[in-house]
Amino acid sequence: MVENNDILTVQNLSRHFGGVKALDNLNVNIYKNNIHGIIGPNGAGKTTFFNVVTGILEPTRGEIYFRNKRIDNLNVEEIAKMGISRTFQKGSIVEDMNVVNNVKAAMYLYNDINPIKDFFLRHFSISKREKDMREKALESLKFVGLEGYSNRWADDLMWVERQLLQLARAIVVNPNLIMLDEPASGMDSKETEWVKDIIKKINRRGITVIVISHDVNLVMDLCDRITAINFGTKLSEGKPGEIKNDPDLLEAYLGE
Amino acid sequence: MEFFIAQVLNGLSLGSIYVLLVTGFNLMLLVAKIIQFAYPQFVVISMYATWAVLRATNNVILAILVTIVVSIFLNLLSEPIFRRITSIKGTDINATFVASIGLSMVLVEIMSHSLNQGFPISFSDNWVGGSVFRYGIINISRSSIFAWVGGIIVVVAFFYLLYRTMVGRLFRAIAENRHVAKLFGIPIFKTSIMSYLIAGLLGGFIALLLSMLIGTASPWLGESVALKVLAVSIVAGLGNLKGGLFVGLALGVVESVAIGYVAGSWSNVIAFVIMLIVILAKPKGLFGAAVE
Amino acid sequence: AQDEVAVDTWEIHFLNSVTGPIASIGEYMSWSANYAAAKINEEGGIRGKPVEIVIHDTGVQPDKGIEEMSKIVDDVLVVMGPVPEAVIMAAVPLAVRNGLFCMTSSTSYEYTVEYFPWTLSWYPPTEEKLPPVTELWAEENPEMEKVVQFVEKWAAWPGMAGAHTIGLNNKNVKVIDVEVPKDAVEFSSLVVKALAEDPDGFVLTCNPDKAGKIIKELVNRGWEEKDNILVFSSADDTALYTTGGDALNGISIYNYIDPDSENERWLNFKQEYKEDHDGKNPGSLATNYYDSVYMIKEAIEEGKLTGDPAKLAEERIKIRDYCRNVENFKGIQITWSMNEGLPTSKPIFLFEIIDGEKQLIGKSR
Amino acid sequence: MNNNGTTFLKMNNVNVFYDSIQALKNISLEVAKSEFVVLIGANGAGKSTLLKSILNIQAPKGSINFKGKELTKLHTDEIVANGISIIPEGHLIFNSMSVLENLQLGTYHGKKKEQSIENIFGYFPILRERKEQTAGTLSGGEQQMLSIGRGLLSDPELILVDEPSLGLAPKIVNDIFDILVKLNNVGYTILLSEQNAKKSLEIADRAYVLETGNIVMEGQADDLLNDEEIKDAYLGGSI
Amino acid sequence: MSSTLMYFLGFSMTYILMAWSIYLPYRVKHLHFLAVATMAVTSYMGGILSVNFGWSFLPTLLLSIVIGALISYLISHTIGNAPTFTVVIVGITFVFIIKTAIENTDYLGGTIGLFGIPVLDHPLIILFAFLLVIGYFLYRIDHSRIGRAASVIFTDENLAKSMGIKPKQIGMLFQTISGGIAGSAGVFYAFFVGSLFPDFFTFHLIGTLMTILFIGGYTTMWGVIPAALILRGVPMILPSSIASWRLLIYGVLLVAIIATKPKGLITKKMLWELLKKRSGS
Ligand SMILES: Nc1ncnc2c1ncn2[C@@H]1O[C@H](COP(=O)(O)OP(=O)(O)OP(=O)(O)O)[C@@H](O)[C@H]1O
Ligand SMILES: Nc1ncnc2c1ncn2[C@@H]1O[C@H](COP(=O)(O)OP(=O)(O)OP(=O)(O)O)[C@@H](O)[C@H]1O
Ligand SMILES: [Mg+2]
Ligand SMILES: [Mg+2]
Repeated sequence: MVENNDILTVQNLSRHFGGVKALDNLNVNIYKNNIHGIIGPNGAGKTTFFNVVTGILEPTRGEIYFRNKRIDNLNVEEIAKMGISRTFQKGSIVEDMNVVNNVKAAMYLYNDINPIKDFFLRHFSISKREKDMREKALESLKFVGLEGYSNRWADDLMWVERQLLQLARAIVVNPNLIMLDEPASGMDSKETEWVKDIIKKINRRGITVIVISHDVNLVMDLCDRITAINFGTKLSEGKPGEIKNDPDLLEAYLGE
Repeated sequence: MEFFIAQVLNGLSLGSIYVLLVTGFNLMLLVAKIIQFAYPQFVVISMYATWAVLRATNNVILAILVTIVVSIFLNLLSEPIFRRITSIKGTDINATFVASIGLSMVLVEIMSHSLNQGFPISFSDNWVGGSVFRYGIINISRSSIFAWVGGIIVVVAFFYLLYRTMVGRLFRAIAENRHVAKLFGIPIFKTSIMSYLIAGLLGGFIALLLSMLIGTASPWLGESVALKVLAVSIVAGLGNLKGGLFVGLALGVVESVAIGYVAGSWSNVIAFVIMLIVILAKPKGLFGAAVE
Repeated sequence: AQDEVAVDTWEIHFLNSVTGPIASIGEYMSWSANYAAAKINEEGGIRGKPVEIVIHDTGVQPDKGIEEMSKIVDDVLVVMGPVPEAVIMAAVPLAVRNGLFCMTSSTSYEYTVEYFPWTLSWYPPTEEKLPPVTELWAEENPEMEKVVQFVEKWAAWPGMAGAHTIGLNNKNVKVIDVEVPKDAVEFSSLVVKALAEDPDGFVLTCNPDKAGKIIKELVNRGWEEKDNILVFSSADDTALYTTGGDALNGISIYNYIDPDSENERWLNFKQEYKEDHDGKNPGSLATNYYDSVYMIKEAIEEGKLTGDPAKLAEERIKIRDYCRNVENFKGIQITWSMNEGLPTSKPIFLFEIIDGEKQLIGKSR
Repeated sequence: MNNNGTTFLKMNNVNVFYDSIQALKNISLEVAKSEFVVLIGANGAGKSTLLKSILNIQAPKGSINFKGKELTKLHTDEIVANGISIIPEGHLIFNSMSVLENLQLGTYHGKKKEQSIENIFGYFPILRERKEQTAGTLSGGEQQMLSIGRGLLSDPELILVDEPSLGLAPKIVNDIFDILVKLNNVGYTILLSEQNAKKSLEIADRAYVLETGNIVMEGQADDLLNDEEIKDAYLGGSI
Repeated sequence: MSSTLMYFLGFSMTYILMAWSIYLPYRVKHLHFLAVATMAVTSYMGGILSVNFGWSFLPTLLLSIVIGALISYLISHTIGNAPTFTVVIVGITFVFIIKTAIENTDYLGGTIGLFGIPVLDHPLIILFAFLLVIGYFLYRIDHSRIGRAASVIFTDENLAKSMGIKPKQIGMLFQTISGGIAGSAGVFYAFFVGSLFPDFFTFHLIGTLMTILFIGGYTTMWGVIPAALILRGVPMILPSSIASWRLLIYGVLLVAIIATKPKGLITKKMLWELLKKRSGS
């Protein structure tokens, strides 16, 4: 049992796919209320790291603690329930729904009660609770700058809008930890700035953020600490200033 | 013991019917990503063609040619329908399933109204061929041997075609994602036509083998096996050619042996319960699905 | 005047199964009805007006039967059909509730008795009529001690199989049933199962094309005593002859049609039927709807019915009462009478198939 | 402009619609043989649409001429066979096929076949290691490499490249830009669409700037790099 | 009311009910043909209870809902989150089992069928009222967090899980409700038609229900309503002279609709746009 100030502690984490060691004895500590960057070349294992932490993939070996509770043996839903929310690299949204319902869908655990009870009880509190959820959803859409979009059908959204929608969905549940997989990919510099601001705002709410990005500027500007990984293991870790000068990293990642 | 062996051999004959049909069915999944529930009907209509030519001319070569041409023609006729369905964004593979149910209905109606006044057809004994080996109640017919050999050849040949040749890759590429295939510069229309053409060729071949193996055909023949063909494909793993071979034969054997020991109508139940257990243990099919 | 005909044509509606697994039987039943109508029209129609058969297809689906019945139940004078049993069970109650008489003739007594007097039966009860035939067959082949009966569990067939067994048991012949699955396409395992019982003969109570294939398989596996194979009546269909082919030579089959009837109507009927059906003989149920149409004609003429919608209920009853107690009705083959919906005397004939033609070997009552 | 007289690619008054939305408005653009041209513009400006219209994936109205042939009348596969290939946005590959099979499909229109697959492995060694892996399970970046590799295999004369840097680590981005320059040097003509304006202007010969479906500026890359307006709008804070 | 109209409406409503029991689990990609087997069970149960034990309609209905739901609930433990085609095989297996069991049970009428079930006096009113109740129930599900969760599962199961949604739980819930609806549909069928036949509850019915679902549109519960009306209505207006070509016409219609609108006649987006326009203007 680990007792410390980390929100997330990862010890000796490995995940293999056949011969491919996507994660190999990875050790990472994420501090509370930090914005933590994960960088690394393509195929380094960053997305796999997210998948294992959130329970989508089972680790081959290793331990994961979230707020000092062991979670590597829990399944995805239980982990989500503990207050970890995330976005996906491939822009997963529900296309057959409008935007605001996409956000409401993410509030599945909001005011969690047994679904059957929920169904019957809802008859007496329909309007209030639904209104409540809608308000929250609209608020978080506004938060990411999609206020005009609530009534659009989701399959009409462009890539950037999808990315923002994912963000809105991730924050609406008031998580303790948000994991963002390339939140600014495919965005131009203005939009990237916008995403940066959103992430900072999220962090100011007291939510810890882990962000994967290839945009070095974004990571350096934004993050309190950064972990660079390569071949599934940690290459270096530290404050942006420190990591900037790490020769290994420069070689592997920036090619300089 | 003799009884058991006889039933196993019978089962292998029955199983080769399933193998042949499931190979055609899987081919459609692999080359076009459709659930082609009407494929057995195409085969049956082609059998009618064989019969008609044999009856009119007694010319074997001509019968074979016409059968294959009819089968190709039918498959090509269905191509625009399925191409249309699959090219619309966000459609479900189940939509092709439903469309092919509709197609199957149309074909059965045409057969039952227009071909031989709805009566079954029957192939002459010298086409069907007698037995090559008999010992007590054990019997192996010439047509079973044709079907076993044909079944294996078909599976191997199509496996090779699909996984080892450029044409096969093109087929699978289009089946997986038309949009990307277009970006790759793959001639969608030409390739799609070609894949249905090959499926038609296979269908003709199957029709010839079945005409020998079953010796008769009726408008209902396709319907009575279509569900099992679907089940075999699912249990083997959708689109898995090798799996189809083994599970098809296994189903035939299970049914035959089951018929040997329980009342006929329960043999279906036994076969399906076994398949049910298998699929629950291995939800992606015994041999793994080749199509998502 | 009061009983002037109020219609331009007499439409006789026929709920038939012209698609689906028994479509080929449905076809010749439709053919017979249309043939009868054509004859009647040649002879001047019914009360001077032509008659027209309107076919409704129900397949073998009960719900389709109800739906088709619901379309006509408010308006028509009488209805022929429905067929087969499942559709009868589903659709006849609707007709009964609305006071409409159904001539559901393809089937046996068991399915119509429930609805007497709103329907009639063309044959006496199965358990009365079939055992004597199998007894006759057993007498013809006295060496048989044990037979295997292939039974397909569909509609009336299990009941008929039971009746066959009663007859054979009466003659001390043991019967072992082998069930034929409805969706079977290949019969070697069934035949092996049957042969493993080491029987002296076979009874086939199943779909005609399956019966043909089973016989072929038996012959392929070396069965030689052909007259020890008996095929039941409903299988006397083109399908049997198609799939059985030469293998049928020598087997026994029973049927309700008198091959030796010298009735001119029958001879014409048979000839025209053959012309339209590639030279095949009419099947065992072919005559019923010919007779139905004529019986309706007689009922209309005797009762001076008008077809006037205003008198519908009353005229429906008149048809019903005429048909169910008709006396000395001149059928296409024989003349017979009905008593409360049941025929009083109708024989069954036992044949041997020789060169694809039936040769009479006996007759039972 | 290193225009050697013959037109290579010439778009004249091209309009493209998505149903009722007009995504490109009266686009006229020229690319000479062996030229490296870049399209820059914000998200949704129409860069991808422009590239797609050349391949007739999104049907264009107007005229697009390639080496004397009118492309608007040809099907996509014929256009590819004529020597244009696209490396699409968002690593579009066949997810259920292996890496090798994806590459083999790329050689469909090409002539050199296996030999050039070896070349691709030379550019992207990781792909060799992942040769038998199902392409859908590659990491995002690996998929993009695969996509580029595959695009080169059809032996194109003109390569349309749509945002190759999307989702790639800086090192790989550099590598890819190097590869593009190399390809250009050996004679391939390149039309690149890119968000990363600075980097692409640095390596390109010429550039077009797109804004809401219009070409608002064109010129030598160096000139644009120093243009104040461009600096403001596209080179922004980013290095 | 003419008999034609009455039976048209009655059948349409019964089929809508049946199609809904297939629709709901399809919200999470389950083609739950077990519902068809369930209908067979409860319709026969209803028939036996009323013919042999004199039960009246209402208690039979209630019991059937419970039994139907129970069957599906028990089996949903194994297939609550199974892939589409696994669920298909399970359904088909049970269809075969139930059909074979009925055919071999003389008490249930065997292959001949069970008949003489007292039909309802006012079937349309009762059916309509029941449809309203079920319709409201489904509408509530669709517009609740469970409905939204289902849409997420349909799109991407991993996405759903990472939102805390338990696909298996939702799958089980939907399958159970589907079983309940199927249970009621069986009883309605029995008490509307008055006779039962084992062959009815087989692939033919599966095909019909799939057709209704896909022609109508599987993304919304409303699709099955026009689809059932069309499929029952077209043969009604066809003249008898082409009656024997009915199935052909039906098949052509099916192919034509799927080929032009593979998501069905009515989609969620379409309804939503319609509503938006109305409320917008
Ligand atoms: N399901 C899988 N099967 C086999 N290999 C896998 C699977 N998923 C990931 N991999 C491999 O694991 C490695 C790590 O992949 P991952 O997606 O985590 O990389 P990443 O760091 O997110 O890269 P990128 O920045 O390109 O997205 C890759 O080499 C990938 O090919
Ligand atoms: N499939 C589509 N349906 C409708 N409109 C579309 C579609 N694709 C693009 N558009 C519209 O066309 C315009 C141009 O889009 P395009 O994808 O060409 O932009 P882009 O410059 O490539 O942007 P990005 O940097 O995001 O790739 C956009 O405004 C978009 O709204
Ligand atoms: Mg990644
Ligand atoms: Mg773009």
